[in-house]
Amino acid sequence: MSGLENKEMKIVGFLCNWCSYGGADTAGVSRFKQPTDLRIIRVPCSGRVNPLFVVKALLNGADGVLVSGCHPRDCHYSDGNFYARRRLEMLKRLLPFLGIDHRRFHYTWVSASEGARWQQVVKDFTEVIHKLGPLNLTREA
Amino acid sequence: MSVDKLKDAVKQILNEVDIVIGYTEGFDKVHATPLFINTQDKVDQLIWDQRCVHNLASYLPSLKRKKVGVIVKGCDSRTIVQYIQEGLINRENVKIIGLPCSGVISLKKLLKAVDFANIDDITFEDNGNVNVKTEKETKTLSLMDIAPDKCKTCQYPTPLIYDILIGDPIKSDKPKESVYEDIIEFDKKSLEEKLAYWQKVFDRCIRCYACRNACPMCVCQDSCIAESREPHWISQRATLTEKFMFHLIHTVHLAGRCVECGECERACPMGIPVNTLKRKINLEMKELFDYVPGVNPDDKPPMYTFNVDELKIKEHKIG
Amino acid sequence: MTELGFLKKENLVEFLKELATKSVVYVPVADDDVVAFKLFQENSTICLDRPANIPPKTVIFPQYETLLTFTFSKKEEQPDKIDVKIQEKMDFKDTVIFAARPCDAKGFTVYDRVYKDSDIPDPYYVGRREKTVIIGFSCPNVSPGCFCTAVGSTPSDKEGSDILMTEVSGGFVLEPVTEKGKAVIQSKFIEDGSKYLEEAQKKQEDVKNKVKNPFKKAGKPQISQEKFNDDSFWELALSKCLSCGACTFLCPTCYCFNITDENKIWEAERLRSWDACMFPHFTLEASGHNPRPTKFHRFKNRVGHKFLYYPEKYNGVLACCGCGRCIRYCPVSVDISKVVDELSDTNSENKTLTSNGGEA
Amino acid sequence: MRVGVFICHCGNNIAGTVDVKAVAEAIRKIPGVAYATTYMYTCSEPGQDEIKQAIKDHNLNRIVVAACSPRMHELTFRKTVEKAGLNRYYFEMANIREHISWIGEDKEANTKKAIDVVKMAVAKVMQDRPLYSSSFRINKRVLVIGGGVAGMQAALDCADGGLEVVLVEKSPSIGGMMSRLDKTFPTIDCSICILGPKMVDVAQHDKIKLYAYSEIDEIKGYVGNYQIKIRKKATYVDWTKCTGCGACMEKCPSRNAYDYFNFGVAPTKAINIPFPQAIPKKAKIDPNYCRHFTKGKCGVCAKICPTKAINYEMQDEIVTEEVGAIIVATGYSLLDLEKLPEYGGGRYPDVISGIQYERLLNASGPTAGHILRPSDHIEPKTIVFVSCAGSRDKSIGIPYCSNFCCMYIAKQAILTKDHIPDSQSYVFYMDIRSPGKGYDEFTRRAQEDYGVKYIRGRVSRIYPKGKKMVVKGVDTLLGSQVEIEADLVVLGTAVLSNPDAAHLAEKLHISYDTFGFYVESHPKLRPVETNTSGVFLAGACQGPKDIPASVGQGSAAASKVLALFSKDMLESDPAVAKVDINKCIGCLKCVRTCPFQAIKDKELRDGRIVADVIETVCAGCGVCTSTCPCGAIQLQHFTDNQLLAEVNALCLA
Repeated sequence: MSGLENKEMKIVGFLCNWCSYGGADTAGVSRFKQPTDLRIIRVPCSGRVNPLFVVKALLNGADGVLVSGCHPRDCHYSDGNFYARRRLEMLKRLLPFLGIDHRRFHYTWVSASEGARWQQVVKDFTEVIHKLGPLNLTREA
Repeated sequence: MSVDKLKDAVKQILNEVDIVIGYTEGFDKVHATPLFINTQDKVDQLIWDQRCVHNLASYLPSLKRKKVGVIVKGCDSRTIVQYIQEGLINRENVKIIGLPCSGVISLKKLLKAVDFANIDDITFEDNGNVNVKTEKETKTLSLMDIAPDKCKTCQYPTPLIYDILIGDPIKSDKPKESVYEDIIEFDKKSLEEKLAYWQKVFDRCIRCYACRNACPMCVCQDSCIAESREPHWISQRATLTEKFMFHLIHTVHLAGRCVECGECERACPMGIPVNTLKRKINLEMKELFDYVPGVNPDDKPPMYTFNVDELKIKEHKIG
Repeated sequence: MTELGFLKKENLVEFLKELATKSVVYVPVADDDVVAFKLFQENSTICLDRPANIPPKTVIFPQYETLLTFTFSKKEEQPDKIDVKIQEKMDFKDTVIFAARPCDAKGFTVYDRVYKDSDIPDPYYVGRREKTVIIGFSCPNVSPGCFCTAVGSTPSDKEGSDILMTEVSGGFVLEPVTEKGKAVIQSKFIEDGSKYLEEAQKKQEDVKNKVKNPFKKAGKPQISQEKFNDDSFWELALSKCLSCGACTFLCPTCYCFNITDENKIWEAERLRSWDACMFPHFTLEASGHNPRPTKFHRFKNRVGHKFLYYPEKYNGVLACCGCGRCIRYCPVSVDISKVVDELSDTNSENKTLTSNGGEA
Repeated sequence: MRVGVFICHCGNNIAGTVDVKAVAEAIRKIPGVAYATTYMYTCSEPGQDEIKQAIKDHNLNRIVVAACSPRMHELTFRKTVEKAGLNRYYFEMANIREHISWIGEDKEANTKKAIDVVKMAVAKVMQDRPLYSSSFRINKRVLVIGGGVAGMQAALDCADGGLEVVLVEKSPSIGGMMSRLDKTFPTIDCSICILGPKMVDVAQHDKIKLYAYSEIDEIKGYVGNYQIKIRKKATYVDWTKCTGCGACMEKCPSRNAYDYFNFGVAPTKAINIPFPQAIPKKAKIDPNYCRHFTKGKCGVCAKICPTKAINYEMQDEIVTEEVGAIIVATGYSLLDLEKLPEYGGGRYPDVISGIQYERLLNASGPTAGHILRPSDHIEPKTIVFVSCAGSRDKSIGIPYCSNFCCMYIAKQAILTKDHIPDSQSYVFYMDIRSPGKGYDEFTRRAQEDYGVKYIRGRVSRIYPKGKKMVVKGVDTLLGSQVEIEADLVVLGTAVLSNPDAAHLAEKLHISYDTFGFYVESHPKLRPVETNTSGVFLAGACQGPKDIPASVGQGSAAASKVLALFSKDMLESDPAVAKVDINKCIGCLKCVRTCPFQAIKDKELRDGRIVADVIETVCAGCGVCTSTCPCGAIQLQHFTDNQLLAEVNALCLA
């Protein structure tokens, strides 16, 4: 399986249980084909995603991080994604200052019914990360 | 302003509070050090000049249950405003003595200016000249050349909040746009240059947590996640990865809360520009939410609130 | 051992390059005005005119080290049985610390009593210590906060160094202190240095006289038990303390550590990392109880350890070499020498200090 | 730690594109995994038995199932491990079907991904802690939002089951869309004749409390204990006094008020009772038309009212009701004619919508059941029906089928022939969708017995020509252009969600799709549940549906509530936030950000202030956990360490 080591990028996705995880399920049910690099971590709400999870992943070997929640106003917990939006935007703007390409981190909103949209997000994001190549922030193995 | 007026004020306040925090002479001629005054006889140890660099407001949360008087410069007063925003102090338990300030010294810059020679004496003139005597020479420097960066772009020379103001208010003559000029300039570098810079400076970190403990907004102190295993965000390895992680924890926790007093980098024994990342976020907070930390006690820190419609946050395209 | 050597200034880099062929060489390097001991490279900006921000203790007592690694493996047919292979990480290389200040070199002797010459030596410390040659560098000047002479040392103290190096016009006089040190100066770059002896001694004396003694009374400070155990003293003296670890981490004589295990799926490691008695976690117990709950208790321990407990255990020797870093780099200028002076017993006579910081 | 891992083939669904054996082998090597196997259908009864047996045989204490989405079967397997004696939170699911086997074509890559994902689940399960529910009392009252046929059915079934029901209807009368219909397909029975008695039942049921002309202002609480603020909108008529005699309506001088009930087919009075069978049968003033409000003088109704019920000073009133469950039955709305400019919608009076035509057909409608075209009140002879007017049209953002238009158009064409025997109806259609019982026969009858001409094709344009409307279209079966000069055109306008559906969804914390229809918990297996426990759906608010389906869902939702309320106590979800009081520094940022006000400050004995979670109010979003700087408040089952374990398993290992 070593042939894949270089072909695949390490992409971590944090998906809220109610919308985006469901959207990824919908994409699966609809057999919408996607690249295989992404690994999904299920969280209750995008508001649960501390920006530090993104930092942690990027520092420890992820090449890209994707966060997806319910569309604004549609949060299962009513306000969670509003907090997420502010905090993730803050991080998105900080990354280039640290010397990390902002494209390596994307946050978006995908509802449980948007299987096709999810497919597109995964395709596009994976493509971008492949273009950017591997990330090694701290010169450590 | 004569220090006598300050002493008189402190003497008076001492009748109402348990402690007054001010400055006194440090271990040598260039260092001042915080002074905790609990009796009238200590008042005479008070000093006030350009060596009074410390942000004394930082002590307030740990003294929350006491009545405390505190001496603040303009920059320090933002700390108190931010504490009020976040409900971290009881305003009625604090007596604030405000001192308008036209700049303090940066020890690091001063030492560099005299080639790290031992300084035997230092005096300050009203015109902004600083006379330094070392074993090799006597030198006159301009205060602004050896002042911390924050003083060079200071927007708040007069405290924003106080119970007693000693001395005449000073208006800032520094252009507003100058505050983040360095940040904007740094950001123009290539990603590779920026990353290499942070790798270099963070690699020096010894994780002594001086930056954290000196930071007025790092109120977690004993509960900091940099040292806990539950949650276990970070190991005790002193690798660049973990040092990076620690500084980003500090940065993210300070997002939209940093009052830019610069205590973190002043405290750092390894010369790491710890405040820069937080100031970058502040620049973004201003742009996104028109928010400046520590200015208006009624503001809400932007990371703990939201607007249903965020006018400035546009949905990002991938790539 | 008086075969004095002399190294011409212009040969310094060549000498170090030669050393670096045989050993790992650490030199004080200035970067953004911060001086720290780093691996020698030809283009290193070696800084000798002021003490490093952080002492070279990092070389022998690193900020963190992996003591052991655990590797897990399983047999196919017995998935519920895990085999653990434990491997110690003890491959230490020949090392040279170049231009350690005498106080920094002396600091290692404080460690030695605990980690090397005790009943249970610490193999990691001993391993590194024995493979390390310390080239001390007699201080060319004094720095703010220095008080080595007050704790029984001098800016040209040889204790702890294998060679003592003193700057004179045109180069450095190298005085071997140990056999290890002697071996190091067997180099084509080292000439006979006896003619520079006088100049070197004069320089050492000059600098020594500039060191300030912060103590009111001469001799070894005797701490009054009564004052030491008075809580109100600490509360007043230490109100300003931020409880950070700058003083301990920069201290050449602080040697406390923490041990943590870090797990990954297939392997784990046991780490040793610096710890500081200034941190609340240092004494936090599993129950949640903390016997040193406040910064006052913690600073009291720091002073106590250096000026009472360590001397009690090691023949009166102080665990402070007077380098002044804790004073110089304290964000709020807490001054340990002032604290000790205030604690000292005004009624009893001070004992004379010996050169190793012990009592006569 | 003895983790057992079960990798499901899901027949060929997973095993087809993931080498499940290879996954099991790789996972078996992980320290702490004591057992790893594959199974054909892990969710089947024998599959679950296999897990239980393995727990016993191999002394397993944590379980990972790699199969479909946890949204599908997490609960199933939690129950399985619980039956085997483990805490139900010692379980994790790795989604290797929806997220892997169904979306990736490369078996090698899929297998590698599956190994990673299972590894992450194993890492998480090792961090899992046992959690225990506590129980709390249920308030056995139910709120039904919407008094259409679905909501009425739900309310009646709940009330008959012994529950107290609060029924809130935003318009002045219950009855909904069905009360506007003339006849119903495929039986052609009178709509109000079958609905009327149900409306009366609702009104007279002693367990049902009806709030008509009222809306939901605020919803607080959680399953079992909701507090609802209901806004009783001002009617300017004291309904405790109004007898519904209608005298005011007769004498009201303002004759041009918009008739919401009749969809504007004809004007009504500023004070009116919407229709004769209205329940409650009470008058209401429309202040947009009432002269007292628009001109500042009139007062005719106040003078004429025999019970002195008129009150021009009336204000909205807020009342609070406490309930334990909510049924949402808010129905649908219809596409505005104006949104169809190519059909002349809104511009030509003789292009009307199906629901307007329904009112023309209705004996109690504005034309007393005579079909008179709006422009000149002449009986039309040629009538064109256009189905899919807006529906199935991506270009205007309505890609879906509106479900029942095909059927009501057939019904209206039949009724047209009954009303005007010498008339000729044409129906333009895309496909005839008539899958219900007796439905297809019904559309055939329209064509065969009533001579309705069905033309398969879309209408491109409708424009006036003299007194006629020219309908230009194409007959795709014949492949020719068609042009019909019609007297009246009826558009089967698209069914939309309610304009304020999203607004209500936000109050309910339920999700809705792109079109504003509420999203059910599972499209097949949980059609009336939402993802918010305690909130159920009925009728067209979930998507366009006809009367039998709406009634069916009303009853289904009621049965769900009755099942929920069959216990006295509910178990709380233990996956809520928890505070470590030794770590908490009392900054109370969590209190500030909690969307549910579920965190309060608490003073400890030593005077320290810490945060305190009200477990039953906490919904488990975790905003507090990502807010807390010192990690003192942790959302159970999604703690920092649990999520970090997943990140580390992927990134570090």
